[in-house]
Amino acid sequence: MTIPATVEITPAIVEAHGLTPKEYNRILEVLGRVPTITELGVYSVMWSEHCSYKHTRKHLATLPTKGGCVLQGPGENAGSIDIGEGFACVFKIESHNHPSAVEPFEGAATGVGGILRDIFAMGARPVALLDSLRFGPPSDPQNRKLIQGVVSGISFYGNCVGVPVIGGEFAIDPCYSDNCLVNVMAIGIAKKEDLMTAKAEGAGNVLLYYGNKTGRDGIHGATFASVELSEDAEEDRGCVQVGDPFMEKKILEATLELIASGKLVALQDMGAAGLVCSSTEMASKGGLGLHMNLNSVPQRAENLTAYEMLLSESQERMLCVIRPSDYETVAAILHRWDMDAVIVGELTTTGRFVVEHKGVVEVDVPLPSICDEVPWPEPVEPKAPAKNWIHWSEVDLTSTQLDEWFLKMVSNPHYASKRWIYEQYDHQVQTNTVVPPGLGSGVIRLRGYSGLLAATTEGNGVWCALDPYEGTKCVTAEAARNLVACGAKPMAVTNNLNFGSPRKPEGAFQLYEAIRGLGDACRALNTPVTGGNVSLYNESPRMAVFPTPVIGMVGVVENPAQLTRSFFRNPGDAIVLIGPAATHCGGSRLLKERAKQLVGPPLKIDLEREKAVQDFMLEQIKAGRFNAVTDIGDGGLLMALVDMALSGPRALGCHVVHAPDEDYLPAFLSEEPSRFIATCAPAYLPQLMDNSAGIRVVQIGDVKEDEFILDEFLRMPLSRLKVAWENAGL
Amino acid sequence: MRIHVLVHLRKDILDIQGQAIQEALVHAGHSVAKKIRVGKSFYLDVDGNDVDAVRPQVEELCKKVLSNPLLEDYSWEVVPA
Amino acid sequence: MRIHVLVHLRKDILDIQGQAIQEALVHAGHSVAKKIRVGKSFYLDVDGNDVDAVRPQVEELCKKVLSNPLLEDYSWEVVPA
Amino acid sequence: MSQQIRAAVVIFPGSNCDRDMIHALRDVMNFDVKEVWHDDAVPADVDMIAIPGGFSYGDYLRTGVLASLSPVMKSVREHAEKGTLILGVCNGFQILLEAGLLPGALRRNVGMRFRCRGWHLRAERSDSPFTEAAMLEGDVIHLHIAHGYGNYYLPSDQVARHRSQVIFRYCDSAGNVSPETNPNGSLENIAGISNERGNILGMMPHPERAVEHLLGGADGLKIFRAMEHTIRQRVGAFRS
Ligand SMILES: Nc1ncnc2c1ncn2[C@@H]1O[C@H](COP(=O)(O)OP(=O)(O)O)[C@@H](O)[C@H]1O
Ligand SMILES: [Mg+2]
Repeated sequence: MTIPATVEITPAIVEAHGLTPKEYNRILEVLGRVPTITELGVYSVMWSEHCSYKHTRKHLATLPTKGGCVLQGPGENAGSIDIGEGFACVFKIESHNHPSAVEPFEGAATGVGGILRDIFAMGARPVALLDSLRFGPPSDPQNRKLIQGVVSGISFYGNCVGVPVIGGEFAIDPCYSDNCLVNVMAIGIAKKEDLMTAKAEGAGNVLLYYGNKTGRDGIHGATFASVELSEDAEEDRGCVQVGDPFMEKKILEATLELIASGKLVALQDMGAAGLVCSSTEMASKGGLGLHMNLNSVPQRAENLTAYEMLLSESQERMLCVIRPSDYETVAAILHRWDMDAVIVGELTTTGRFVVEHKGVVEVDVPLPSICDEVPWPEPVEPKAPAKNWIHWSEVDLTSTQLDEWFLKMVSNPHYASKRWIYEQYDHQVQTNTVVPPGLGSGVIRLRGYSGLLAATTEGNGVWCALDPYEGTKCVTAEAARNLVACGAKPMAVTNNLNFGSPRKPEGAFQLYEAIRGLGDACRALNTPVTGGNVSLYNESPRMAVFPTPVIGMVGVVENPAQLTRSFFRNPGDAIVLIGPAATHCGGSRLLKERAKQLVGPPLKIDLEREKAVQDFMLEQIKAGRFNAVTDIGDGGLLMALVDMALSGPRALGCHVVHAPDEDYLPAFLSEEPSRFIATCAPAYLPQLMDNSAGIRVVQIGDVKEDEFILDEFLRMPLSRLKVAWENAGL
Repeated sequence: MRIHVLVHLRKDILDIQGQAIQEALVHAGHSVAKKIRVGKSFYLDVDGNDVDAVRPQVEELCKKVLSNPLLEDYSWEVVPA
Repeated sequence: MRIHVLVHLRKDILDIQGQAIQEALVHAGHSVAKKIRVGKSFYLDVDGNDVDAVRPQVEELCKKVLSNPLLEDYSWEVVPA
Repeated sequence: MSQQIRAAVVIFPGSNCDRDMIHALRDVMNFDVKEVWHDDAVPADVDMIAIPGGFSYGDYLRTGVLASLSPVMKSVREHAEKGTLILGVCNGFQILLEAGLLPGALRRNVGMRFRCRGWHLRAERSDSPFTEAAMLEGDVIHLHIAHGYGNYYLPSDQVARHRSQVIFRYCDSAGNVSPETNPNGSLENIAGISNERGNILGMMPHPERAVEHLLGGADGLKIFRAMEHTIRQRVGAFRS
């Protein structure tokens, strides 16, 4: 795609830019004239959903974003928290759903690149990645291709840059067949005093461009990320960006060197909507104007127009603000890393965004109008979807050979071992990984820090499809339980809202209810939201994705000795269930797989009780009571036991019966919140069961050598289970 | 019948790899190449001897699998086996 | 002068990548290629027009850098720029 | 107090295990570590050189080849001739092969995928500078592999000649070497091999990642300790 320098602005062109008539009229009003094609391009990307958050901004404002540990809430490239001893933990999650659907390898690879730049743009060295992936069933070759492409794209990029993947998720549901979800979370560590900002200061200071050259790739990616994928997504290849992790690695090292030199006033990566978005956002944060000259922008393709240079989403590019007198020092560092370092603009006090190219003024607009003055879309009246589930007791299991069904589920890639995925990721590089992927939360040590850092991502489309408000609360609580299970205190949250169209009443309902749930859960769990990302329009003419908020959470294990593992360790240990009794099987994905439709009732959570159970668990873990802990979530007690049995270095079995105060099916399948399962030396049982916090603790079995026995209905050699679980890779 | 397919980056796209290789070579004293472009070469063994019969399939293969049309051009010809 | 270099795995070495592509293709319904061998293609821009003058340097480049003689064969020719 | 061992860690653009190697040698082994940039030269007085893993030059052209041509390699070659101990890990191994300092070549993993996983290795020699006094022949150690191009290859007519230079083979926990215990298709399960003289070792698994129990094992230390032992013996030999 090439865009000529001058184009007549017709209604068709306006529409092709994704601008509504109302938005276009607003542009005419602001400018008092017809925009140039370049200006039209600028408004269209800056007012796209991706950059303007026009459908969510007001709702996101209700989230708790301040509090004890928060150093930087939403609004910068990434959020950050104070984890003590002078360290800041910087983290954020980003989606690359649409690009991955079109070109899985490059889409996922550049997704990793983008989120890493957000982290080091804050001044932090990236120390960990987590990937949260959702696809349609791999029985469809198209989905298989997507899955393999995405995993190898993440592997290619992350391995080369040298950031370990320490965790993530992999979920399958038909609702993701047309819109896969590829969310990547990155974590960085900085000394508190080294944290950077994207807020430009000082009129007369200059904008310096470094990193890769600019090409035509990815033009209109941001606009493209905000519309429903058309039937022929394959034809959209022209919008896909390509990644160069070798350059990213050099930029990373050069950036950290620049920051250490103390010469940067502000720093920003060029992500969605490229040069125009990164430059104007920095100026806007500082309340300044900006005068750019594109003549010196390093180009990798010939004869780029101003339009193309401003909107290009070529990867691995950075923009910083420096004092003009520091140019030599800064350029010397960049040249040592074989990188262009060119001045492309100057901060002004005019409040205008002016762009010159080859002597022609291509853009001259009020800067705030593109950053903050997107016209609010016509409100859509949210409407709850009609009841979309059957009651769990209606699911017919009578005709089922239970052990066959169970083995089939264990070898379903959704539940089976994910080793085939994380084995493709270098999860060890940097030599900090204490708990690698596949064993609950990922845990790393930080050199010079006395504790350990734990992180997890969690999403559950099924729960949220049943009730987005309660479902999102449950997902958030579940993320916190993941951390608590390893002995970490949950600290703060980043989130990725993956939804369908907010222009439809049901879509709007799901989105806003989920945000409300997220806020309530984070307040109750005392885990403020430091940032996130919104991905809307994940729907096709055939289907929309389940509302799928993905929660990324970080926590701290204060003392490495308190780190608790998630797998059976000693035959003879008692297995205990902690938390309220299960009462139903609503929300079960296992039963949904069988019924081929959602199974209710929706999960509900008592957040106060959740917090009480988590606090109790942390106390007991600190006291060294448990040999292994995991929480109960997707797949219920059944799949929790499978994981505990098989994921450790040595597989161990168990003999478990249903709790006396629970019914048979809920006991094993319920995904109700606030529940943990743990193993301990039998000697600790009396203290645990008779605890002063009034938390229900029930012994349900013991760890065995090599048989897997569940009550009356299942008894099989561990080796059989292991084969089913381990050999389901793609 | 043997078909030889060449896939190279489109002319207007900077060949990052080629450039990096060229610079490293000059550095190392191999200065004969002033510019290097890197691409892929494929030999396909195909049944029969009728080019026209397989042309659509070879085209499709080149376009959809062996090259990425966003970035790359391809060309192919029949060569002696 | 433009020189085109082709580098392919030696015939006696299993082409893992070619085989993997071929299998994936059959899986995806592209069955035209019975066998695929994957290699690299380089275009070198070289000063002057005298092949014999640069021959030693090009040979050296091919042998020492562009190919790994343990694994690969190369061939080159002058092509129109 | 005996003198600190002097080590150089060579860094290329795209190296990403350099910091890990430096950490292992400096913080854990207490060596005096110099970081040497790709366009610099390794100082003449170092006792050992480590070439760490990563994706030097983005793995462009062939993994390791561009790094093998960079200026620093001249001094690495000089050290190789002098008998300085040189350890190349992962991409560092690939670089040493491309530089012609070790026999063979590394190809794409069978299975075409990058693999990161703990693996057992059997020591094949107890008298190599990289195993001496730390491992007996047949000893099994546990390290991690993390590579996409670790499939070791030697032309069949060279295998016999170099077989005695093999230092590590992939195996299971009991030391059995078989196709089932081969993670990447390597010829004869070869994970690490040295030059004829024995002072250079290239290996795909990462000893620098196994130096602390907190991170799941410390078998990598055995290799560094063997190197330290060798170096100290040599120094002793010179003095006496
Ligand atoms: N779901 C969310 N919850 C809270 N904050 C959010 C969410 N989505 C986006 N944000 C915040 O809005 C700001 C803008 O996000 P974004 O445009 O994605 O930044 P960038 O372009 O740097 O990736 C960021 O600070 C981000 O953290
Ligand atoms: Mg950003």
